[in-house]
Amino acid sequence: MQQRPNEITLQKHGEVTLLDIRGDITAFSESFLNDAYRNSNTQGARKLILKFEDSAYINSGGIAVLIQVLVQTKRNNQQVGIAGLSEHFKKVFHMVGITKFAAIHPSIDDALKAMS
Amino acid sequence: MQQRPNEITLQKHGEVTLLDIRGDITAFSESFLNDAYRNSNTQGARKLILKFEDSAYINSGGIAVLIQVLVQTKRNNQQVGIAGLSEHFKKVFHMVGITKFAAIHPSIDDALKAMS
Amino acid sequence: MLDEQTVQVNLPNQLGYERVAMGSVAAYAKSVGFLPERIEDLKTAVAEACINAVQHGNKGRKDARVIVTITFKEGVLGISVFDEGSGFTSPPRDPDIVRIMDNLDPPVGFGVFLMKKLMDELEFKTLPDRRNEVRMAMRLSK
Amino acid sequence: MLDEQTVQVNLPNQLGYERVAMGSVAAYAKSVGFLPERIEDLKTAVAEACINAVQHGNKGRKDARVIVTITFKEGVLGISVFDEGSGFTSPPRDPDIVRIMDNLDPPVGFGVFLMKKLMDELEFKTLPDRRNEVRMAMRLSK
Ligand SMILES: Nc1ncnc2c1ncn2[C@@H]1O[C@H](COP(=O)(O)OP(=O)(O)O)[C@@H](O)[C@H]1O
Ligand SMILES: Nc1ncnc2c1ncn2[C@@H]1O[C@H](COP(=O)(O)OP(=O)(O)O)[C@@H](O)[C@H]1O
Repeated sequence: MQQRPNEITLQKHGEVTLLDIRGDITAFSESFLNDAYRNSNTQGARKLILKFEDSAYINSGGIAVLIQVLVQTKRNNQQVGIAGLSEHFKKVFHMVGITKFAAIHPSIDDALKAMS
Repeated sequence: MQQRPNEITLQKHGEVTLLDIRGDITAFSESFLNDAYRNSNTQGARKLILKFEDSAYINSGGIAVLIQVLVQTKRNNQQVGIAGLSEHFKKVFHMVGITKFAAIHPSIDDALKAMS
Repeated sequence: MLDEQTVQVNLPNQLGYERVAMGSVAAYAKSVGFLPERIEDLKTAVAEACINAVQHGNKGRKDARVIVTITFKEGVLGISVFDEGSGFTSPPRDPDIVRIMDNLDPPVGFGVFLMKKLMDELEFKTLPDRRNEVRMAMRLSK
Repeated sequence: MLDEQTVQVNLPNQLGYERVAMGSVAAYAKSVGFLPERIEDLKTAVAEACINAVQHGNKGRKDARVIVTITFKEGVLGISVFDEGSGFTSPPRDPDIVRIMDNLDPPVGFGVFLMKKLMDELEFKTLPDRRNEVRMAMRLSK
Protein backbone atom coordinates (compact mmCIF):
# COMPACT_ATOMS: atom_id res chain seq x y z
CA MET A 1 0.00 0.00 0.00
CA GLN A 2 1.71 3.13 -1.24
CA GLN A 3 1.69 6.31 0.75
CA ARG A 4 0.87 9.43 -1.17
CA PRO A 5 4.00 11.60 -1.42
CA ASN A 6 4.44 14.45 1.00
CA GLU A 7 4.35 17.99 -0.29
CA ILE A 8 6.58 20.52 1.37
CA THR A 9 6.57 24.26 0.77
CA LEU A 10 9.41 26.48 2.01
CA GLN A 11 8.65 30.06 3.03
CA LYS A 12 10.92 32.74 4.43
CA HIS A 13 9.49 34.96 7.15
CA GLY A 14 12.37 37.25 8.12
CA GLU A 15 14.94 35.06 9.81
CA VAL A 16 12.46 32.21 10.21
CA THR A 17 12.07 29.53 7.55
CA LEU A 18 8.70 27.80 7.48
CA LEU A 19 8.48 24.23 6.22
CA ASP A 20 4.82 23.63 5.45
CA ILE A 21 4.57 19.82 5.32
CA ARG A 22 1.48 18.20 3.86
CA GLY A 23 0.68 14.51 4.15
CA ASP A 24 1.35 11.74 6.63
CA ILE A 25 4.67 11.46 8.47
CA THR A 26 5.98 7.92 8.37
CA ALA A 27 9.17 6.09 7.44
CA PHE A 28 8.25 6.85 3.81
CA SER A 29 8.66 10.58 4.51
CA GLU A 30 12.38 10.24 5.19
CA SER A 31 13.76 11.53 1.88
CA PHE A 32 11.10 14.27 1.60
CA LEU A 33 11.85 15.64 5.04
CA ASN A 34 15.60 15.36 4.64
CA ASP A 35 15.53 17.06 1.24
CA ALA A 36 13.33 19.83 2.59
CA TYR A 37 15.63 20.32 5.55
CA ARG A 38 18.69 20.40 3.31
CA ASN A 39 17.05 23.06 1.13
CA SER A 40 16.10 25.17 4.12
CA ASN A 41 19.65 24.80 5.30
CA THR A 42 21.38 26.02 2.15
CA GLN A 43 19.15 29.06 2.50
CA GLY A 44 21.00 29.62 5.78
CA ALA A 45 18.02 29.31 8.12
CA ARG A 46 18.76 29.98 11.79
CA LYS A 47 15.20 29.36 12.87
CA LEU A 48 12.81 26.75 11.52
CA ILE A 49 9.11 26.13 11.86
CA LEU A 50 7.88 22.67 10.98
CA LYS A 51 4.18 22.94 10.15
CA PHE A 52 2.16 19.71 9.89
CA GLU A 53 -1.40 19.09 8.75
CA ASP A 54 -3.66 18.59 11.71
CA SER A 55 -5.19 15.58 9.95
CA ALA A 56 -1.78 13.97 9.38
CA TYR A 57 -1.17 10.39 10.49
CA ILE A 58 2.19 10.27 12.24
CA ASN A 59 3.69 6.98 13.36
CA SER A 60 6.85 5.84 15.10
CA GLY A 61 8.68 5.66 11.76
CA GLY A 62 7.77 9.30 11.11
CA ILE A 63 8.81 10.28 14.62
CA ALA A 64 12.21 8.68 14.01
CA VAL A 65 12.59 10.63 10.76
CA LEU A 66 11.64 13.87 12.51
CA ILE A 67 14.10 13.23 15.30
CA GLN A 68 16.86 12.64 12.76
CA VAL A 69 16.12 16.11 11.41
CA LEU A 70 16.12 17.54 14.95
CA VAL A 71 19.52 15.94 15.60
CA GLN A 72 20.84 17.91 12.65
CA THR A 73 19.17 21.16 13.73
CA LYS A 74 20.73 20.73 17.16
CA ARG A 75 24.17 20.17 15.63
CA ASN A 76 23.65 23.27 13.48
CA ASN A 77 22.49 25.37 16.43
CA GLN A 78 19.11 26.04 14.86
CA GLN A 79 15.99 26.87 16.82
CA VAL A 80 12.96 24.75 15.86
CA GLY A 81 9.25 25.35 16.44
CA ILE A 82 6.39 23.03 15.55
CA ALA A 83 2.89 24.05 14.47
CA GLY A 84 -0.29 22.51 13.11
CA LEU A 85 -0.32 19.29 15.11
CA SER A 86 -3.60 17.75 16.23
CA GLU A 87 -4.19 17.58 19.98
CA HIS A 88 -3.43 13.86 19.83
CA PHE A 89 -0.02 14.30 18.24
CA LYS A 90 0.82 17.21 20.55
CA LYS A 91 0.34 14.69 23.34
CA VAL A 92 2.38 12.04 21.53
CA PHE A 93 5.25 14.48 20.84
CA HIS A 94 5.19 15.43 24.48
CA MET A 95 5.26 11.77 25.60
CA VAL A 96 8.20 11.02 23.36
CA GLY A 97 10.10 14.08 24.58
CA ILE A 98 10.32 15.93 21.26
CA THR A 99 8.97 19.00 23.04
CA LYS A 100 12.25 19.24 24.98
CA PHE A 101 13.95 20.17 21.72
CA ALA A 102 11.23 21.90 19.71
CA ALA A 103 8.43 24.04 21.15
CA ILE A 104 4.90 23.33 19.95
CA HIS A 105 2.90 26.41 18.97
CA PRO A 106 -0.87 26.63 18.48
CA SER A 107 -0.50 28.12 14.97
CA ILE A 108 2.02 29.38 12.46
CA ASP A 109 1.29 32.97 13.55
CA ASP A 110 1.95 32.12 17.16
CA ALA A 111 5.14 30.34 16.18
CA LEU A 112 6.31 33.32 14.13
CA LYS A 113 5.52 35.71 16.96
CA ALA A 114 7.31 33.58 19.53
CA MET A 115 10.38 33.01 17.37
CA SER A 116 10.89 36.44 15.79
CA MET B 1 -23.54 -4.33 19.20
CA GLN B 2 -25.99 -1.93 20.78
CA GLN B 3 -26.84 1.36 19.17
CA ARG B 4 -26.81 4.33 21.47
CA PRO B 5 -30.40 5.56 21.91
CA ASN B 6 -31.61 8.47 19.85
CA GLU B 7 -32.42 11.72 21.56
CA ILE B 8 -35.26 13.75 20.18
CA THR B 9 -36.22 17.27 21.23
CA LEU B 10 -39.56 18.80 20.22
CA GLN B 11 -39.78 22.54 19.63
CA LYS B 12 -42.71 24.69 18.54
CA HIS B 13 -41.94 27.52 16.12
CA GLY B 14 -45.33 29.07 15.39
CA GLU B 15 -47.27 26.50 13.42
CA VAL B 16 -44.15 24.47 12.70
CA THR B 17 -43.03 21.68 15.03
CA LEU B 18 -39.31 20.90 14.93
CA LEU B 19 -38.14 17.38 15.79
CA ASP B 20 -34.44 17.68 16.54
CA ILE B 21 -33.21 14.09 16.20
CA ARG B 22 -29.78 13.16 17.51
CA GLY B 23 -28.05 9.88 16.78
CA ASP B 24 -28.01 7.34 13.98
CA ILE B 25 -31.16 6.43 12.08
CA THR B 26 -31.50 2.66 11.74
CA ALA B 27 -34.08 -0.03 12.40
CA PHE B 28 -33.33 0.50 16.12
CA SER B 29 -34.71 4.05 15.84
CA GLU B 30 -38.25 2.85 15.09
CA SER B 31 -39.83 3.33 18.51
CA PHE B 32 -37.99 6.61 19.15
CA LEU B 33 -39.12 8.13 15.89
CA ASN B 34 -42.66 6.84 16.19
CA ASP B 35 -42.98 8.09 19.77
CA ALA B 36 -41.61 11.47 18.80
CA TYR B 37 -44.01 11.68 15.89
CA ARG B 38 -46.95 10.71 18.07
CA ASN B 39 -46.03 13.42 20.57
CA SER B 40 -45.72 16.05 17.87
CA ASN B 41 -49.08 14.90 16.59
CA THR B 42 -51.00 15.26 19.84
CA GLN B 43 -49.65 18.78 19.89
CA GLY B 44 -51.63 19.26 16.68
CA ALA B 45 -48.71 19.97 14.37
CA ARG B 46 -49.66 20.86 10.79
CA LYS B 47 -46.08 21.34 9.70
CA LEU B 48 -43.09 19.29 10.75
CA ILE B 49 -39.36 19.72 10.38
CA LEU B 50 -37.24 16.62 10.88
CA LYS B 51 -33.73 17.75 11.78
CA PHE B 52 -30.93 15.16 11.68
CA GLU B 53 -27.32 15.35 12.80
CA ASP B 54 -25.05 15.83 9.83
CA SER B 55 -22.76 13.14 11.25
CA ALA B 56 -25.61 10.63 11.56
CA TYR B 57 -25.29 7.17 10.03
CA ILE B 58 -28.53 6.38 8.22
CA ASN B 59 -29.14 2.95 6.71
CA SER B 60 -31.91 1.25 4.80
CA GLY B 61 -33.55 0.20 8.05
CA GLY B 62 -33.63 3.83 9.15
CA ILE B 63 -34.95 4.92 5.77
CA ALA B 64 -37.80 2.43 6.14
CA VAL B 65 -38.62 3.81 9.59
CA LEU B 66 -38.61 7.37 8.25
CA ILE B 67 -40.85 6.44 5.37
CA GLN B 68 -43.31 4.85 7.78
CA VAL B 69 -43.48 8.22 9.54
CA LEU B 70 -43.92 9.99 6.20
CA VAL B 71 -46.77 7.65 5.30
CA GLN B 72 -48.53 8.85 8.45
CA THR B 73 -47.78 12.52 7.80
CA LYS B 74 -49.26 12.12 4.32
CA ARG B 75 -52.39 10.49 5.72
CA ASN B 76 -52.67 13.33 8.24
CA ASN B 77 -52.15 16.01 5.59
CA GLN B 78 -49.03 17.35 7.26
CA GLN B 79 -46.27 19.20 5.45
CA VAL B 80 -42.76 17.85 6.19
CA GLY B 81 -39.37 19.47 5.75
CA ILE B 82 -35.99 17.89 6.39
CA ALA B 83 -32.86 19.66 7.64
CA GLY B 84 -29.36 18.86 8.85
CA LEU B 85 -28.52 16.02 6.49
CA SER B 86 -24.97 15.54 5.23
CA GLU B 87 -24.42 15.96 1.50
CA HIS B 88 -24.18 12.19 1.21
CA PHE B 89 -27.55 11.53 2.78
CA LYS B 90 -29.17 14.37 0.83
CA LYS B 91 -28.10 12.41 -2.24
CA VAL B 92 -29.34 9.12 -0.78
CA PHE B 93 -32.73 10.62 0.15
CA HIS B 94 -32.98 11.98 -3.37
CA MET B 95 -32.12 8.58 -4.91
CA VAL B 96 -34.71 6.81 -2.81
CA GLY B 97 -37.37 9.40 -3.69
CA ILE B 98 -38.02 10.73 -0.18
CA THR B 99 -37.54 14.25 -1.57
CA LYS B 100 -40.80 13.83 -3.50
CA PHE B 101 -42.64 13.89 -0.18
CA ALA B 102 -40.43 16.02 2.05
CA ALA B 103 -38.32 18.97 0.92
CA ILE B 104 -34.70 19.09 2.08
CA HIS B 105 -33.55 22.44 3.45
CA PRO B 106 -29.97 23.58 4.03
CA SER B 107 -30.65 24.50 7.67
CA ILE B 108 -33.38 24.77 10.29
CA ASP B 109 -33.63 28.51 9.63
CA ASP B 110 -34.11 27.94 5.93
CA ALA B 111 -36.71 25.29 6.65
CA LEU B 112 -38.58 27.60 9.03
CA LYS B 113 -38.48 30.43 6.50
CA ALA B 114 -39.71 28.22 3.67
CA MET B 115 -42.50 26.62 5.70
CA SER B 116 -43.85 29.58 7.68
CA MET C 1 -8.17 -15.01 -2.11
CA LEU C 2 -6.11 -13.34 0.61
CA ASP C 3 -3.31 -11.93 -1.50
CA GLU C 4 -0.94 -9.04 -0.93
CA GLN C 5 -3.58 -6.40 -1.71
CA THR C 6 -6.48 -7.98 0.13
CA VAL C 7 -7.81 -7.26 3.59
CA GLN C 8 -10.39 -9.55 5.14
CA VAL C 9 -12.75 -8.44 7.90
CA ASN C 10 -14.61 -11.17 9.78
CA LEU C 11 -17.70 -9.91 11.63
CA PRO C 12 -20.19 -11.35 14.13
CA ASN C 13 -23.61 -11.91 12.60
CA GLN C 14 -25.29 -9.01 14.31
CA LEU C 15 -26.62 -5.62 13.26
CA GLY C 16 -24.24 -2.85 14.26
CA TYR C 17 -21.01 -4.57 13.24
CA GLU C 18 -21.49 -3.25 9.71
CA ARG C 19 -20.09 -0.03 11.20
CA VAL C 20 -16.73 -1.76 11.65
CA ALA C 21 -16.77 -2.84 7.99
CA MET C 22 -17.57 0.78 7.06
CA GLY C 23 -14.53 1.95 9.02
CA SER C 24 -12.25 -0.64 7.42
CA VAL C 25 -13.43 0.16 3.90
CA ALA C 26 -13.23 3.90 4.48
CA ALA C 27 -9.63 3.66 5.71
CA TYR C 28 -8.61 1.39 2.83
CA ALA C 29 -10.28 3.61 0.23
CA LYS C 30 -8.76 6.77 1.69
CA SER C 31 -5.30 5.21 1.60
CA VAL C 32 -5.53 4.42 -2.09
CA GLY C 33 -6.82 7.89 -2.92
CA PHE C 34 -10.62 7.89 -3.05
CA LEU C 35 -12.25 11.26 -2.36
CA PRO C 36 -14.42 11.74 0.74
CA GLU C 37 -17.62 11.81 -1.31
CA ARG C 38 -16.95 8.45 -2.93
CA ILE C 39 -15.91 7.03 0.44
CA GLU C 40 -19.36 7.88 1.77
CA ASP C 41 -20.87 5.94 -1.14
CA LEU C 42 -18.64 2.96 -0.37
CA LYS C 43 -19.57 3.07 3.32
CA THR C 44 -23.28 2.99 2.60
CA ALA C 45 -22.94 0.20 0.05
CA VAL C 46 -20.84 -2.04 2.28
CA ALA C 47 -23.14 -1.39 5.25
CA GLU C 48 -26.17 -2.47 3.25
CA ALA C 49 -24.43 -5.62 2.01
CA CYS C 50 -23.46 -6.53 5.60
CA ILE C 51 -26.97 -5.87 6.91
CA ASN C 52 -28.40 -8.16 4.23
CA ALA C 53 -25.82 -10.84 5.02
CA VAL C 54 -26.89 -10.75 8.69
CA GLN C 55 -30.63 -10.67 8.04
CA HIS C 56 -31.27 -12.50 4.77
CA GLY C 57 -28.15 -14.61 4.22
CA ASN C 58 -27.39 -15.78 7.75
CA LYS C 59 -31.01 -15.28 8.87
CA GLY C 60 -29.91 -13.78 12.16
CA ARG C 61 -28.13 -16.96 13.35
CA LYS C 62 -25.91 -15.98 16.29
CA ASP C 63 -23.11 -18.41 15.39
CA ALA C 64 -22.80 -17.37 11.74
CA ARG C 65 -20.19 -14.89 10.46
CA VAL C 66 -20.12 -12.18 7.84
CA ILE C 67 -16.87 -11.95 5.89
CA VAL C 68 -15.87 -8.82 4.01
CA THR C 69 -12.89 -8.70 1.67
CA ILE C 70 -11.45 -5.43 0.37
CA THR C 71 -8.92 -5.25 -2.42
CA PHE C 72 -7.51 -2.67 -4.81
CA LYS C 73 -6.22 -3.73 -8.21
CA GLU C 74 -5.71 -1.83 -11.45
CA GLY C 75 -7.49 1.23 -10.13
CA VAL C 76 -10.58 -0.65 -8.95
CA LEU C 77 -11.62 -1.11 -5.33
CA GLY C 78 -13.40 -4.45 -4.99
CA ILE C 79 -15.47 -5.38 -1.97
CA SER C 80 -17.08 -8.78 -1.41
CA VAL C 81 -19.47 -9.63 1.40
CA PHE C 82 -19.91 -13.33 2.13
CA ASP C 83 -22.61 -15.00 4.17
CA GLU C 84 -23.51 -18.61 4.89
CA GLY C 85 -26.86 -18.49 3.10
CA SER C 86 -28.00 -19.76 -0.24
CA GLY C 87 -28.24 -16.42 -2.02
CA PHE C 88 -31.09 -14.81 -3.88
CA THR C 89 -34.29 -16.55 -4.78
CA SER C 90 -35.31 -13.78 -7.18
CA PRO C 91 -33.58 -10.54 -8.07
CA PRO C 92 -35.15 -7.81 -5.94
CA ARG C 93 -37.21 -5.12 -7.66
CA ASP C 94 -36.37 -1.44 -7.21
CA PRO C 95 -38.56 0.07 -4.50
CA ASP C 96 -41.34 2.34 -5.79
CA ILE C 97 -41.61 5.20 -3.33
CA VAL C 98 -44.99 6.34 -4.63
CA ARG C 99 -46.53 2.89 -4.08
CA ILE C 100 -44.81 2.67 -0.69
CA MET C 101 -46.22 6.06 0.37
CA ASP C 102 -49.67 4.91 -0.71
CA ASN C 103 -49.26 1.81 1.47
CA LEU C 104 -49.40 -0.45 -1.62
CA ASP C 105 -45.85 -1.76 -1.11
CA PRO C 106 -43.92 -2.38 2.11
CA PRO C 107 -40.93 -0.03 2.72
CA VAL C 108 -38.29 -2.58 1.72
CA GLY C 109 -35.72 -3.09 -1.01
CA PHE C 110 -33.57 0.01 -0.34
CA GLY C 111 -30.40 -1.92 0.43
CA VAL C 112 -29.80 -3.54 -2.95
CA PHE C 113 -31.15 -0.43 -4.68
CA LEU C 114 -28.57 1.81 -2.99
CA MET C 115 -25.71 -0.63 -3.64
CA LYS C 116 -26.63 -0.59 -7.34
CA LYS C 117 -26.87 3.19 -7.46
CA LEU C 118 -23.74 3.95 -5.46
CA MET C 119 -21.29 1.39 -6.83
CA ASP C 120 -19.97 1.00 -10.36
CA GLU C 121 -20.48 -2.77 -10.33
CA LEU C 122 -22.67 -5.13 -8.32
CA GLU C 123 -22.84 -8.87 -8.68
CA PHE C 124 -24.53 -11.68 -6.74
CA LYS C 125 -22.87 -15.08 -6.71
CA THR C 126 -23.93 -18.29 -5.06
CA LEU C 127 -20.80 -20.27 -4.24
CA PRO C 128 -20.53 -24.08 -4.06
CA ASP C 129 -19.92 -24.60 -0.33
CA ARG C 130 -23.32 -23.19 0.77
CA ARG C 131 -21.99 -19.65 0.70
CA ASN C 132 -23.23 -16.50 -0.90
CA GLU C 133 -21.13 -13.59 -2.19
CA VAL C 134 -22.19 -10.05 -2.97
CA ARG C 135 -19.41 -8.43 -4.97
CA MET C 136 -19.17 -4.74 -5.70
CA ALA C 137 -16.59 -2.50 -7.25
CA MET C 138 -15.76 1.17 -7.68
CA ARG C 139 -13.21 2.68 -10.06
CA LEU C 140 -10.80 5.20 -8.58
CA SER C 141 -10.91 7.60 -11.52
CA LYS C 142 -14.61 8.20 -11.15
CA MET D 1 -11.69 -16.85 19.65
CA LEU D 2 -14.14 -15.43 17.12
CA ASP D 3 -17.17 -15.06 19.33
CA GLU D 4 -20.21 -12.84 19.07
CA GLN D 5 -18.36 -9.70 20.19
CA THR D 6 -15.18 -10.24 18.23
CA VAL D 7 -14.14 -8.78 14.90
CA GLN D 8 -11.07 -10.13 13.13
CA VAL D 9 -9.12 -8.11 10.57
CA ASN D 10 -6.63 -10.01 8.40
CA LEU D 11 -4.02 -7.78 6.76
CA PRO D 12 -1.28 -8.21 4.15
CA ASN D 13 2.19 -8.02 5.66
CA GLN D 14 3.02 -4.58 4.33
CA LEU D 15 3.42 -1.14 5.80
CA GLY D 16 0.38 1.01 5.10
CA TYR D 17 -2.27 -1.61 5.86
CA GLU D 18 -2.08 -0.62 9.51
CA ARG D 19 -4.31 2.27 8.39
CA VAL D 20 -7.10 -0.22 7.70
CA ALA D 21 -6.74 -1.68 11.20
CA MET D 22 -6.89 1.87 12.56
CA GLY D 23 -10.18 2.42 10.71
CA SER D 24 -11.65 -0.84 11.97
CA VAL D 25 -10.66 -0.17 15.57
CA ALA D 26 -11.87 3.43 15.43
CA ALA D 27 -15.29 2.40 14.12
CA TYR D 28 -15.63 -0.39 16.70
CA ALA D 29 -14.56 1.87 19.56
CA LYS D 30 -16.89 4.67 18.48
CA SER D 31 -19.80 2.23 18.32
CA VAL D 32 -19.32 1.12 21.90
CA GLY D 33 -18.98 4.68 23.14
CA PHE D 34 -15.32 5.67 23.34
CA LEU D 35 -14.64 9.40 23.07
CA PRO D 36 -12.72 10.81 20.08
CA GLU D 37 -9.62 11.49 22.18
CA ARG D 38 -9.35 7.89 23.38
CA ILE D 39 -10.03 6.64 19.86
CA GLU D 40 -6.94 8.54 18.69
CA ASP D 41 -4.93 6.73 21.37
CA LEU D 42 -6.31 3.38 20.22
CA LYS D 43 -5.51 4.16 16.59
CA THR D 44 -1.89 4.99 17.34
CA ALA D 45 -1.45 1.92 19.56
CA VAL D 46 -2.92 -0.52 17.02
CA ALA D 47 -0.93 1.07 14.19
CA GLU D 48 2.33 0.59 16.10
CA ALA D 49 1.50 -3.03 16.93
CA CYS D 50 0.75 -3.73 13.25
CA ILE D 51 3.94 -2.02 12.08
CA ASN D 52 5.96 -4.16 14.50
CA ALA D 53 4.16 -7.31 13.35
CA VAL D 54 5.12 -6.50 9.74
CA GLN D 55 8.71 -5.52 10.45
CA HIS D 56 9.86 -7.49 13.50
CA GLY D 57 7.41 -10.40 13.75
CA ASN D 58 6.93 -11.30 10.09
CA LYS D 59 10.27 -9.73 9.09
CA GLY D 60 8.74 -8.20 5.97
CA ARG D 61 7.85 -11.58 4.40
CA LYS D 62 5.41 -10.88 1.55
CA ASP D 63 3.37 -14.04 2.13
CA ALA D 64 2.86 -13.55 5.87
CA ARG D 65 -0.28 -12.03 7.38
CA VAL D 66 -1.02 -9.76 10.29
CA ILE D 67 -4.19 -10.62 12.20
CA VAL D 68 -5.96 -8.12 14.43
CA THR D 69 -8.83 -9.05 16.72
CA ILE D 70 -11.04 -6.46 18.38
CA THR D 71 -13.49 -7.28 21.12
CA PHE D 72 -15.50 -5.47 23.78
CA LYS D 73 -16.42 -7.22 27.01
CA GLU D 74 -17.37 -5.92 30.45
CA GLY D 75 -16.46 -2.38 29.54
CA VAL D 76 -13.01 -3.23 28.18
CA LEU D 77 -11.94 -2.96 24.56
CA GLY D 78 -9.35 -5.65 23.85
CA ILE D 79 -7.15 -5.63 20.78
CA SER D 80 -4.72 -8.38 19.84
CA VAL D 81 -2.23 -8.24 17.00
CA PHE D 82 -0.84 -11.59 15.83
CA ASP D 83 2.17 -12.23 13.65
CA GLU D 84 3.98 -15.38 12.54
CA GLY D 85 7.19 -14.58 14.37
CA SER D 86 8.69 -15.90 17.57
CA GLY D 87 8.09 -12.84 19.73
CA PHE D 88 10.44 -10.79 21.81
CA THR D 89 14.00 -11.73 22.60
CA SER D 90 14.31 -9.09 25.31
CA PRO D 91 11.80 -6.53 26.55
CA PRO D 92 12.54 -3.26 24.76
CA ARG D 93 13.84 -0.33 26.82
CA ASP D 94 12.04 3.02 26.78
CA PRO D 95 13.71 5.36 24.31
CA ASP D 96 15.83 8.11 25.90
CA ILE D 97 15.28 11.22 23.80
CA VAL D 98 18.29 13.04 25.28
CA ARG D 99 20.66 10.20 24.35
CA ILE D 100 19.02 9.95 20.93
CA MET D 101 19.46 13.68 20.30
CA ASP D 102 23.12 13.35 21.31
CA ASN D 103 23.51 10.53 18.79
CA LEU D 104 24.28 8.05 21.58
CA ASP D 105 21.19 5.91 20.85
CA PRO D 106 19.43 5.22 17.55
CA PRO D 107 15.93 6.76 17.18
CA VAL D 108 14.06 3.49 17.82
CA GLY D 109 11.75 2.01 20.41
CA PHE D 110 8.87 4.48 20.10
CA GLY D 111 6.30 1.89 19.04
CA VAL D 112 6.20 -0.22 22.19
CA PHE D 113 6.71 2.91 24.30
CA LEU D 114 3.61 4.58 22.85
CA MET D 115 1.50 1.41 23.17
CA LYS D 116 2.45 1.25 26.85
CA LYS D 117 1.68 4.93 27.42
CA LEU D 118 -1.58 5.07 25.47
CA MET D 119 -3.25 1.81 26.49
CA ASP D 120 -4.36 0.67 29.95
CA GLU D 121 -2.88 -2.81 29.47
CA LEU D 122 -0.19 -4.24 27.23
CA GLU D 123 0.98 -7.84 27.15
CA PHE D 124 3.33 -9.85 24.92
CA LYS D 125 2.62 -13.54 24.45
CA THR D 126 4.46 -16.14 22.46
CA LEU D 127 1.95 -18.75 21.37
CA PRO D 128 2.68 -22.43 20.74
CA ASP D 129 2.16 -22.65 16.97
CA ARG D 130 5.04 -20.29 16.07
CA ARG D 131 2.87 -17.25 16.54
CA ASN D 132 3.26 -14.09 18.52
CA GLU D 133 0.49 -12.03 20.11
CA VAL D 134 0.59 -8.45 21.32
CA ARG D 135 -2.49 -7.88 23.45
CA MET D 136 -3.68 -4.49 24.60
CA ALA D 137 -6.74 -3.20 26.36
CA MET D 138 -8.49 0.04 27.22
CA ARG D 139 -11.32 0.52 29.71
CA LEU D 140 -14.32 2.49 28.51
CA SER D 141 -14.80 4.44 31.74
CA LYS D 142 -11.42 6.09 31.48
N1 LIG E 1 -27.28 -11.80 1.31
C1 LIG E 1 -28.52 -12.13 0.87
N2 LIG E 1 -28.95 -13.41 0.87
C2 LIG E 1 -30.19 -13.74 0.44
N3 LIG E 1 -31.07 -12.84 -0.03
C3 LIG E 1 -30.71 -11.55 -0.07
C4 LIG E 1 -29.43 -11.12 0.38
N4 LIG E 1 -29.36 -9.78 0.21
C5 LIG E 1 -30.54 -9.41 -0.30
N5 LIG E 1 -31.37 -10.45 -0.47
C6 LIG E 1 -32.74 -10.44 -1.02
O1 LIG E 1 -32.94 -9.22 -1.69
C7 LIG E 1 -34.06 -8.53 -1.13
C8 LIG E 1 -33.82 -7.03 -1.17
O2 LIG E 1 -32.83 -6.66 -0.24
P1 LIG E 1 -32.73 -5.16 0.20
O3 LIG E 1 -32.75 -4.32 -1.02
O4 LIG E 1 -31.58 -5.00 1.09
O5 LIG E 1 -34.09 -4.86 0.94
P2 LIG E 1 -34.72 -5.45 2.28
O6 LIG E 1 -33.59 -5.93 3.14
O7 LIG E 1 -35.42 -4.26 2.83
O8 LIG E 1 -35.64 -6.53 1.84
C9 LIG E 1 -34.20 -9.10 0.26
O9 LIG E 1 -35.52 -9.00 0.73
C10 LIG E 1 -33.79 -10.55 0.06
O10 LIG E 1 -34.85 -11.31 -0.45
N1 LIG F 1 5.89 -8.27 16.92
C1 LIG F 1 7.16 -8.30 17.34
N2 LIG F 1 7.91 -9.42 17.19
C2 LIG F 1 9.20 -9.47 17.61
N3 LIG F 1 9.82 -8.43 18.21
C3 LIG F 1 9.14 -7.29 18.39
C4 LIG F 1 7.79 -7.16 17.98
N4 LIG F 1 7.36 -5.91 18.29
C5 LIG F 1 8.41 -5.30 18.86
N5 LIG F 1 9.49 -6.12 18.92
C6 LIG F 1 10.82 -5.82 19.51
O1 LIG F 1 10.70 -4.66 20.31
C7 LIG F 1 11.59 -3.65 19.85
C8 LIG F 1 10.97 -2.28 20.05
O2 LIG F 1 9.90 -2.07 19.16
P1 LIG F 1 9.41 -0.61 18.90
O3 LIG F 1 9.21 0.06 20.21
O4 LIG F 1 8.24 -0.65 18.02
O5 LIG F 1 10.62 0.13 18.22
P2 LIG F 1 11.37 -0.11 16.84
O6 LIG F 1 10.40 -0.78 15.92
O7 LIG F 1 11.72 1.27 16.44
O8 LIG F 1 12.57 -0.96 17.18
C9 LIG F 1 11.85 -3.99 18.40
O9 LIG F 1 13.08 -3.48 17.98
C10 LIG F 1 11.84 -5.51 18.43
O10 LIG F 1 13.07 -6.01 18.87
